[in-house]
Amino acid sequence: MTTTTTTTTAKVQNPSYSEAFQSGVREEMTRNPGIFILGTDLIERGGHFAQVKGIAQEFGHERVKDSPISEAAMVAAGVGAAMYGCHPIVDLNFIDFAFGAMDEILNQAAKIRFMFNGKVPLVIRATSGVALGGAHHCNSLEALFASTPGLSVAVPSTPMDVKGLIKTALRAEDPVIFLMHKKLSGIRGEIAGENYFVPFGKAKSVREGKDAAIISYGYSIVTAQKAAQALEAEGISVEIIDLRTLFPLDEEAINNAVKKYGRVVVLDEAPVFGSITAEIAATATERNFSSLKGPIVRVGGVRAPISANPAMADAAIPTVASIMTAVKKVMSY
Amino acid sequence: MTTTTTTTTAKVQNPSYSEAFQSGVREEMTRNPGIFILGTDLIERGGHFAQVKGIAQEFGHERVKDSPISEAAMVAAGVGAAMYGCHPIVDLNFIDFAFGAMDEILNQAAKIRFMFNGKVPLVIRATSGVALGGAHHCNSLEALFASTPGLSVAVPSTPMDVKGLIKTALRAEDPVIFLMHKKLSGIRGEIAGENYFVPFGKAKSVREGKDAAIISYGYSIVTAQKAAQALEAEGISVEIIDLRTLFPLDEEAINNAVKKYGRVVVLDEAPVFGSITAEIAATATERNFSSLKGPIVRVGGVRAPISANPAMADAAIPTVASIMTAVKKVMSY
Amino acid sequence: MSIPDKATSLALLREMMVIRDFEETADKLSLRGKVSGGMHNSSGQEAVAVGVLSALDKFDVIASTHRSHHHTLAKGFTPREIMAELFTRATGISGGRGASMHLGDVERGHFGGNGIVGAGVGIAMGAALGIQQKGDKKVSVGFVGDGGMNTGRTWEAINMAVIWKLPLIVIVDNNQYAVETFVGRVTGGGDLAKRAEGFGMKAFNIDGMDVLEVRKYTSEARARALAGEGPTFINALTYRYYGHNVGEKGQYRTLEEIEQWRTTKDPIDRFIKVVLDAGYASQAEVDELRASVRAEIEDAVAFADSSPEPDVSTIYDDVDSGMLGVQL
Amino acid sequence: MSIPDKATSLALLREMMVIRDFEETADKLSLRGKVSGGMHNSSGQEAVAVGVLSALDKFDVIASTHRSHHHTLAKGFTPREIMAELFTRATGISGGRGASMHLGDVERGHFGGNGIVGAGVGIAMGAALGIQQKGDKKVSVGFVGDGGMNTGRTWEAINMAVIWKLPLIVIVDNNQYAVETFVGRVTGGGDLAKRAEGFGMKAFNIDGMDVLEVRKYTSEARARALAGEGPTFINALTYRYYGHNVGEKGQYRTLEEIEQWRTTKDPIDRFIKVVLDAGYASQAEVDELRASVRAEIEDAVAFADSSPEPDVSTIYDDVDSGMLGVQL
Ligand SMILES: Cc1ncc(C[n+]2csc(CCOP(=O)(O)OP(=O)(O)O)c2C)c(N)n1
Ligand SMILES: Cc1ncc(C[n+]2csc(CCOP(=O)(O)OP(=O)(O)O)c2C)c(N)n1
Ligand SMILES: [Mg+2]
Ligand SMILES: [Mg+2]
Repeated sequence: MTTTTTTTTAKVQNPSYSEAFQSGVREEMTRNPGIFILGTDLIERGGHFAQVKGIAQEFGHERVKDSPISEAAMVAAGVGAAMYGCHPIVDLNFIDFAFGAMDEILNQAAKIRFMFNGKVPLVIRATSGVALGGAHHCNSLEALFASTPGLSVAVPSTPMDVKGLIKTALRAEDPVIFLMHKKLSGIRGEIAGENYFVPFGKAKSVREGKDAAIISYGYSIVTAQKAAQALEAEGISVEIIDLRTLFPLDEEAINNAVKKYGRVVVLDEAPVFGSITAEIAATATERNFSSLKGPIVRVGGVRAPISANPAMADAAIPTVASIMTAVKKVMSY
Repeated sequence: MTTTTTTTTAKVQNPSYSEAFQSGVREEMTRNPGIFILGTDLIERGGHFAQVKGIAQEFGHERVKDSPISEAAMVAAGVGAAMYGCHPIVDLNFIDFAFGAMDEILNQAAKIRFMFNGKVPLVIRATSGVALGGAHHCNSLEALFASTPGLSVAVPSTPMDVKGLIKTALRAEDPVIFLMHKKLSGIRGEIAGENYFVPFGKAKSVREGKDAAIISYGYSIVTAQKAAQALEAEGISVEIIDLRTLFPLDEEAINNAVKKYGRVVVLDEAPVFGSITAEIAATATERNFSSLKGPIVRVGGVRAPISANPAMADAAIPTVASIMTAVKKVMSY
Repeated sequence: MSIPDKATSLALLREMMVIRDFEETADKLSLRGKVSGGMHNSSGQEAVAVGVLSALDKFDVIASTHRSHHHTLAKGFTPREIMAELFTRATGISGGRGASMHLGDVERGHFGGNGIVGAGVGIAMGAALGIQQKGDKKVSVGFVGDGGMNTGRTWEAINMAVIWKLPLIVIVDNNQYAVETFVGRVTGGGDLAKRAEGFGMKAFNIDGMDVLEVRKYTSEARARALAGEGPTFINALTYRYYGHNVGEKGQYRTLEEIEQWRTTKDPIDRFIKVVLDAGYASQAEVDELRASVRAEIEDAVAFADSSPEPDVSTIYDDVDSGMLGVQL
Repeated sequence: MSIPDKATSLALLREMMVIRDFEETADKLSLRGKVSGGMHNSSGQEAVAVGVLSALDKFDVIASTHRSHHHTLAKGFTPREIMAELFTRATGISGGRGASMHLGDVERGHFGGNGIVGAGVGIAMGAALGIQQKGDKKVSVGFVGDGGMNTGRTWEAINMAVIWKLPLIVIVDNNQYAVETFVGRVTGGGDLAKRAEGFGMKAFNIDGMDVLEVRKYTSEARARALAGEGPTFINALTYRYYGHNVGEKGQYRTLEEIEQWRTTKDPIDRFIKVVLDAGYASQAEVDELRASVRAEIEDAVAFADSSPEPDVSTIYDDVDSGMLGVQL
């Protein structure tokens, strides 16, 4: 696990989460002519979240390609081009649209290295997470991708990590699912320069604590921070660990947290049944049973599709209150 | 949880796993004219596992439809017809082919009741499990389906349960993923008569024990039985619980096993990271921490695609030896 | 094109006006933050919705897209229940769970708007299979945008409908853009009817700005479907006046292009002329019609605004029936 | 059809003989349990594989289907490494991990057989995009069966290749059956070239039992692709002599139909006649050729049989590169 202290070579002024992505991609595209991007509405619009804004203008239309609405072909295009030696970024817009390309992702891209000794240097970028937009645009597929052998999954929660992780992804040879949370699109923060890379499988402690740990990622880190602040006021000091990637998982950081506190909450907005919190809690418990003061508590979403009604959508995922309850529960051991 | 004692009204002579499916489907098709079956190669061939052999001849080609290789359209056909008031059985042949219909299954079928107050009485049947056939035909998707709100998942391990579960599925209003393990295709056993139904969410104890419990389903039950026999010889007596459905899960049966033994192994052939064993172990631990003598131990598949080489395929999933090791581990607490 | 009787013609006109007024009103409300998650405005595409739906029976089934207000209004749902849904209120057609993109009511033959491009045609095809299985005398209509023409499963569904001779009508609500992408830039071959013919489907490219033409082709398709002659594909060329989603502008088309379509091809203006020419109404009567529409939409807004929010505790409800867990 | 020079013609003939002998030998071995998980026999379809691959350069890329022995042999892989793969031995083309369905070697331009119907065309299209991106002078060929013509993503890939003018050739290895399903029963429209033309792709229906015809159309397609004129679709009508999977028979076609194709259209018999007529070889020389092929296949069997099993402990290897975890 790395610490919160960030390397800050050649800082860019307070960029947004999307601009951090642009920045990392631009640097790597300059360096590696094999990188190109394909997706819907990328050239003019720069993507639905401005994640590639200006890149077509800078690198040309051959390296930023507007695609028809053909998710299977988009991913297949990326897979074939990656096998051929390029490093494509397939932008699926919303991760929900990956449903149309599941064979390409889970059955092809993930397995080619194992089966045919071929490399598949491919980034599949998409916006993820529960927000407004209703049931078809709020699927939580993190656990699915993370549990597929051959895939790695990045889930950055800050501009710094967005840039650091996309740059690492673009230097490796593997298919990476790169998930950027909708509700983080607007956030701003520091990013580092050209030589800052975040390795996969290294969590980051984003808040120090004395009593218990919350392990989470993505937008949930924001909610966790609020809960931790409120708990601080009540005298409970919680560390927050941002996993940053879901595969590989930083098992060392997880084990250390269990060992240090014996009181751990795992937090995710996916419906709790079968979410990545299950994997984290089960493995951490199996490895560190005797360090636990009581069971790891999981906080997650409800088992229901997400409604478009804002209050219903909010109620379907963890709240500051539900996180506080969970922490108090582990503190009660 | 129900006991092993089976209701045996009007027994059929030692039918196979596939014949049990036929039997249940025939009875329900006779009763309900809204049931029809669609899939590839069903009419002449009776499906790749003879699972619907003879049904087209008996009920006519309108009620058993041979489909083109169009998994998305096959499931969509089932979804739309179900919404209209039929009760289709979409036979996907191998569950791996569901990758081509993921939006239809996970984003549409699963959510329509919630979104539009419509019923989706739909069975999606497929053959599942790790066997020969290589990486593209051995995906373990149980956890994915079970963790999708709106779907239920049946994973019978005996002819009796195949028939009892398919009959229940064909009486309800919900989308059901009905998974029949390849390696069980050939097994034979008793089935019950017309009025025998297995409810979803009721596990079955298939072996009594005194010391520990193995919780599992599908073909793993066969391997677990062998391991239990070998352990018996070493003086360890293990109960085996067959979950029969993965959603709903029989939480009561799971909790009772934890409470009774404090020593539990959860077994599944899916790659262990993110498999349904994670959900079972995490929830059971959270609910029954103080009853546990030590951590629940999970036994699962390796994180790799499945090879076609038989020895490699076998080594990728739990063996009698690995199950015995896990049981001995929980016995060491 | 022969013109229907007076009552029918005025009903067609009024329905198009309802859609236009609804959309422009909702658009403004959306900009003011009243509509949860934005909305897809169908202004300009009224003739497709009204032409198709007026040729159907009320028991026929439709499945729609993310841009579905016009289809839903034309199917006979009230502005009240749709506006309330945009406001995600309990009185909305989907109980506030769906907002703009997810209008639907299975019981009333609306198999749903859809957040996923291309999904609606498959569901409509399935409904057509259900109709065939039950031997009912109905048709099912699947709407799809020009963008959805490049989604593979649309063609799977089309093929299936052909080989099984299903009572399906596929309507391409072809407004020529998918978000900011011009259809001609991403659509190999270009001639959509020819694509469908390649799959053996009877197929037509028609003027989607002419309500009577749309109505006529749909009627004929329906008759064929009822006669067991199988499915029809209708590519209705139309135009979207507003941005893809509310508030969006973009540089992907010129203001002149928009102006050109609005001023020379507007489906409502064109049909008003037909109605005036036929002597079915005076200009004053047309104005009156418009005023009555205005009042109806204002009423819908008031209704939506005063409707209760859904009960948040219901987020767990209706996920499944619970029947599977019952021992029979 | 003009006939190529003697050396080329004899090479074509020999390659077809290699495939036939390989398949019939492997089929028998499979029935004896030597081949893990069965195999898909391509006997009858030799002209498609040899016609296509002989028109390509060795650096061109292919992606294939579940029925891929013939494509792989024709691409220049040895009977030894393919037979060894069928036996799932360490010396097999995929190291024993793949068996019959998963022959592939990315380094050598074979982007894999595939367990999933329709997947290969997309991957080949992606390779064509890679070729275009790099500005290389190569083409990519995607094979697909008649069954894969009803898989939506095949058409997504075709559309994408058209709009981006990719150097792709789609070959429909059309043996008229998908397992037990006759193509005419599930394929709306029936004319596959017309389907592809609907997507704007240059398309041909050709005789897939005539190796020279296949070779000619492929050559021309390749030249067009290299000239930047975009993709071509070639539907090669052929026939599968054996069951879908090894040992399968079924009632879905008559013995007469099989006999009819074998006796009147067999690609090898037909081409032997061409070679004899051209005076390129005597009957004795043809027999000699066949004998040399026989020896080569027997050698492949012996090689496979004596090859080591893969090391079981390698099941964890090559899942990913490990590079993502490295701090750069
Ligand atoms: C499978 C899928 N891919 C992408 C999107 C994002 N998206 C929503 S609407 C849209 C454009 C659709 O264009 P078209 O089908 O022409 O319908 P229109 O918006 O013009 O009515 C896109 C790309 C989506 N909803 N679903
Ligand atoms: C997506 C998918 N659906 C179904 C199957 C099962 N399956 C394997 S081969 C086959 C028939 C394929 O027919 P075709 O494309 O004509 O190829 P052929 O076997 O004739 O070479 C089917 C249905 C599969 N492998 N993948
Ligand atoms: Mg459009
Ligand atoms: Mg075929």
